[in-house]
Amino acid sequence: MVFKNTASLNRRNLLRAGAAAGVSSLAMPEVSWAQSEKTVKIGNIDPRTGTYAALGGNQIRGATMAVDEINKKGGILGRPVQLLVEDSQGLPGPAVSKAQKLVNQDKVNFLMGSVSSAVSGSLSQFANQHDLVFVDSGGHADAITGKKCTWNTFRTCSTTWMLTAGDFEPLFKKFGKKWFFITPDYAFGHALYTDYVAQLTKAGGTALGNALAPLGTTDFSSYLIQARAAKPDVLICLQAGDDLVNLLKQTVQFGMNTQMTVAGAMQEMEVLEALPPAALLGWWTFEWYWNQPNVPHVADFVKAYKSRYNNKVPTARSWFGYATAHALALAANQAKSLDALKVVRALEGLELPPEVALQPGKCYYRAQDHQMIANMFPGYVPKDASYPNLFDVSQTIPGGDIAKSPEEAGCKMAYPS
Amino acid sequence: MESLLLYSVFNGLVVGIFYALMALGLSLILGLNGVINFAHGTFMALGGYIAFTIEPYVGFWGSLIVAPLLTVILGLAVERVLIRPLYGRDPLFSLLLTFGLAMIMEDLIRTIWGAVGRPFVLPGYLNAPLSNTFFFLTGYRVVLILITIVVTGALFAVLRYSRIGIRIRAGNADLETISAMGVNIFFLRAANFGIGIFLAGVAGILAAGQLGLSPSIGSSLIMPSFVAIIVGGVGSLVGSVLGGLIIGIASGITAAFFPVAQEVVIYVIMAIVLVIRPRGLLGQEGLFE
Amino acid sequence: MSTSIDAKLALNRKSGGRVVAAMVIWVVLLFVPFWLPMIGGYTDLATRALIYAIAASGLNLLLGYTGGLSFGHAAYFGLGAYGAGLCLIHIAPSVPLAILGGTVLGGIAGILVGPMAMKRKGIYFAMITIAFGQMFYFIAVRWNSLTGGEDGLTGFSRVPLHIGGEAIKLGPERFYYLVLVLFALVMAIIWQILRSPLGHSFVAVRENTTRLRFLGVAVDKQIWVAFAISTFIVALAGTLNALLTGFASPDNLGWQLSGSFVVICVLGGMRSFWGPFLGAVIFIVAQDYLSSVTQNWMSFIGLIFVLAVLFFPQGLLGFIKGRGR
Amino acid sequence: MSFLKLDNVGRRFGALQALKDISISVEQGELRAVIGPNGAGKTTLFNLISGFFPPTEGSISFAGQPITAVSPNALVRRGIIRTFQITQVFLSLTVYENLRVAVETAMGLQLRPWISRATRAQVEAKVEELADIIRITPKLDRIVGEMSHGDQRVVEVGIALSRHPKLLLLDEPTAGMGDQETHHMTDLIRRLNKEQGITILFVEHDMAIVFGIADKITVLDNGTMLAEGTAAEISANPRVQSAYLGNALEETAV
Repeated sequence: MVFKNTASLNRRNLLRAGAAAGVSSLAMPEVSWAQSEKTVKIGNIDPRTGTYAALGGNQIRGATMAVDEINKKGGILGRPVQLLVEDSQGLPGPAVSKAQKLVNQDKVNFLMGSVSSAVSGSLSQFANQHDLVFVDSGGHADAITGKKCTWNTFRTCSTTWMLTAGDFEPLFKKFGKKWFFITPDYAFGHALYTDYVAQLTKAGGTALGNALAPLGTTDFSSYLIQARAAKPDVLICLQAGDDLVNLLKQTVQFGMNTQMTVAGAMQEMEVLEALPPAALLGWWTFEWYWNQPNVPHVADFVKAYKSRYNNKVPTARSWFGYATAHALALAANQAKSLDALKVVRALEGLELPPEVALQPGKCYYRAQDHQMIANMFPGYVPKDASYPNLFDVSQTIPGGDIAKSPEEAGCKMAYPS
Repeated sequence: MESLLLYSVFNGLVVGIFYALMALGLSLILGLNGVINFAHGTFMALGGYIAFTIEPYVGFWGSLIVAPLLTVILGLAVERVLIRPLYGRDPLFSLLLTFGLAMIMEDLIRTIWGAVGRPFVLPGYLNAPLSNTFFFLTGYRVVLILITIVVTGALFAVLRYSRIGIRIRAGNADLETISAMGVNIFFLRAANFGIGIFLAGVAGILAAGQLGLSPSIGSSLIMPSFVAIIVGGVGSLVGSVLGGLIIGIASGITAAFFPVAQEVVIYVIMAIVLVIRPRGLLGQEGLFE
Repeated sequence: MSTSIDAKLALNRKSGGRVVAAMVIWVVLLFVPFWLPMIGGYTDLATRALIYAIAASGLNLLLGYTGGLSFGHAAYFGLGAYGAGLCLIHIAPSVPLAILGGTVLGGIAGILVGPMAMKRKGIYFAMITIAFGQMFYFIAVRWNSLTGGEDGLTGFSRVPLHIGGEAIKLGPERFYYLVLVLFALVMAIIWQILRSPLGHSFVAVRENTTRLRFLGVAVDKQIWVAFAISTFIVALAGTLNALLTGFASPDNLGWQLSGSFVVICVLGGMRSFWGPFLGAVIFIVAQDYLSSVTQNWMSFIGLIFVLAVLFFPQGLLGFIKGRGR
Repeated sequence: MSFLKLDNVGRRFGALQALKDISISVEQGELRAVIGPNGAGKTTLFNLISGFFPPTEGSISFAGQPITAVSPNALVRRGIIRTFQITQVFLSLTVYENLRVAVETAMGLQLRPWISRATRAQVEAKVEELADIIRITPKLDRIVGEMSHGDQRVVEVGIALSRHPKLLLLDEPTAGMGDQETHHMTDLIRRLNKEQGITILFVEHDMAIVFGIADKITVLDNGTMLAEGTAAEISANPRVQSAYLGNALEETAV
């Protein structure tokens, strides 16, 4: 069902709405849109409260900074850009309510944001029903740019597959082939687990077991005892956020870090910050890291960010927000239009300029599945790590080398006629 | 397999201790003050955060004493200003008020200490496992159990032997008579509320060391505490402790063998108790409530 | 005798005023899609307010009229939402069927939980209803294969209504009118119950269970019936919410939502027919506005709770009526 | 065959023996007063007869049927209705609404979400009839909680009447009332007994009322039965005089 929302701003929809008005006696007169066209509005839905508040906060900071830069450089189509931030609480229900508000009341031109995959999925579905461009900045589930891909949804952060492929090889080669998994019991966790196991089996390793822990688990000891009994070479922890903090702390409490290698897929600055020194350990993948000494523009960006935000370094989340907002502006300016389909066409294949990409090599939204192809940063937490030096990147792996092809990802894109 | 069972019982015991401490405080406040203190969980979180803040200055053991007392001061202020006007009114109102209070306090905690979880650093000697076979017996877990035994024991001693304790118990049974005997029931209620909050504060610090701190840690522990009260028996303080330990252990065992049901199991236990023994394990039989 | 006649006349005048007020409310509601966008609102917001008004009115039948303090009614709201979604996904793509299926699922759960919750009264009843609500919450979170777990249930939408061979798409405005019709239906049902012996007995339960019990009335049965009816209505609201947002998620069953329903009733006036409606409008608009303008919106919503309890225990309508007296 | 019969009834609460060895028989149509000092066990006696809790010893029968340990609900259906020492009415409702819900539940309508016009008329007629009996028609629109204590007790009697009681138990019907209200209530009790033919058992402290209207009087003291008989017999009973009446007369004198 695609409802032609009369409130949408772009011309194509307006024409459609005009045509639909003849059919539907309930179509409302839309008189006020012309006045509100002066600014270009980007609706940013991110969690400011709830479990993901820290991650969401940094995405918002990145996006805010990007919008200021865009406005300094002349905005979008010569018009000023406004970022409207709404709190999703990390829950799909409030997120869609906020989307309804942004679209119907504030009449935003684009939607961006999201940390949790659940929210990304519901916003993608919502945006699709309203013919609106949505860029998922931080929700990782494969399906967003895979089986459930839509013509109007893009994604800046990587896929779960890329997160696992980023550090699979170094781990497997360095530490051994018997692995045990502790997996958060929801879509994101299941996906990471499946992806790791696929690579592990292919390489000739064994998954000794998988303990499913519900989201929000605070006490992981029952899972740790299972892991300990299995005597693996590598203990893979797939939790995120506060859950990972608790898991790592308890891993150290039980002395298990001395018996096996603790590792995982995604790791974030926000999580490492919350860890007591004793639990700072493990092999992980970052999706972006502030310390890239030889890459141009990165130091400038970090400096600007730090002076703006209380001397905190930007995190991968900051970069997601930053890159997403810039990408929307670049695409709209390139398309010379705010029309959803035209912006989508411009985003497809759009390569981020170095001052936005802030990493080596090519960063672009792949045209076939709308997935950003950027680098992965596998590495480890060094001994005696302290903020902001909480991670050592061992290598940068170009996303193009490890990402599934659009066909493998299962994306079949259908565009509106 | 045996060690898994042993372990999961022990693990459940540790979780049950938090439920029991929370349920004990809730139960005290429920009995004498007639208030379902929905903000009990956030008071607990507050205790943990205060300990986190003062720990660098007074050390772990110092914070264990100072932080609950600071929490109690705030609790007494809340009791005086917000809850006292509601005594004698429909319990709906105090429930709603503490519900709103819990939202405000959680938000304030997030504003003050940040949305990111905070590490609560324990002294190194508490972190190590005591023995290699029983690796789950970390020093901290043992200390946690000992502290709980001491605190609970002290509480029951106070209730049994001290003047205020005897009055609290009497007031719990019959507030009118106590009041007619010339006891200042406003003071008694405030003192009782303070004791309840003290227990929450202690639980908060212990939980901070075991589980870490996050703004929403309180709300995840308060629901099982309600169940503990219903299972243990309304009006029975020993019942609340027993209820907390039972559901803690039940959820610990379920977590090891059938993890999908580890939360649901405590509610199932509650439903069973309600059907076959509505007054709870140690509850008083009342004809009409 | 003359005082009695005067009193009756006054009563008639009062009810005359009420009829006019009700007419005004219905007319205003009827034209929401026309005037709301003009003042900067959007139709979906009004739909959400109506859905909450349905839920709160249903809860208030138990809370305000029967005196049963349930703090777990979001469970039935959520069950309604999941029921609707599952019907659309697994049974048939039909909106009326989804509404019916979800309502029945939530209502049956209410019928089953009621007798267990009623083993205890008053404040303990409240605690038990909270706990049962949490039970359904965790079932929804953990039964991944059926409910989608933490991510919620997605993959359904408001399929067009088929009436007389014609497919009618349910855009925001049409869906608003569908919800409005159901809101009117619910208000009519509640109105009818309140003026019937059943409703009179509910109020009597609230006022004095001892008296009623010694009139030979099985009080528990009356509370059970009130509980069940309220859960059916709340579940209906849940189905509509699922259709509004396009999915069902665990927070539809959470205790935060249960508390919101109660505060909506208190805010508007628990003893007033239109109280829950008024409370819902205020609450939804305030929440929508506050959560956009401040990161600390939770504090403000909490403050609404505190202020409502301390200063408007009779609710806004009760407050207005009290001053008029 | 007596209408209400208690045989060696006793009730114990833990160690406390509240009532012991009570044997009472009340005839149909009788107006019986129960008197005794505070703590004599009068309310406990009412609680036993109305099924609030069962006796621990002895048996009770009503209209030829044993009713020991029968639930209050079932007793109400058999025609035993009571009022309470603390007035039990629906406080925030009007007199009319109080009587209406009583009539509706008496007609077994409490689960009906709608009723026919004829039934509604029937309910209204009964409410008016009740109001007429208890003489409260002019105050039908008043909120009961805002009325005087005496009026509230009258309403409570009206509610009890809705169930067509065969045996009416009134627990201190005139307690705390002024002269006018007391007069109104005693008049009501007498009319109910004589005109409606309802057997009435009432607890009363005011000896003037007791001796004025009761057919027979039962005297309780300290959980046991002290005496039973007509007003003349009781006032002549030396045990009653020494144990109770003397005190009571002194009290009234003060």
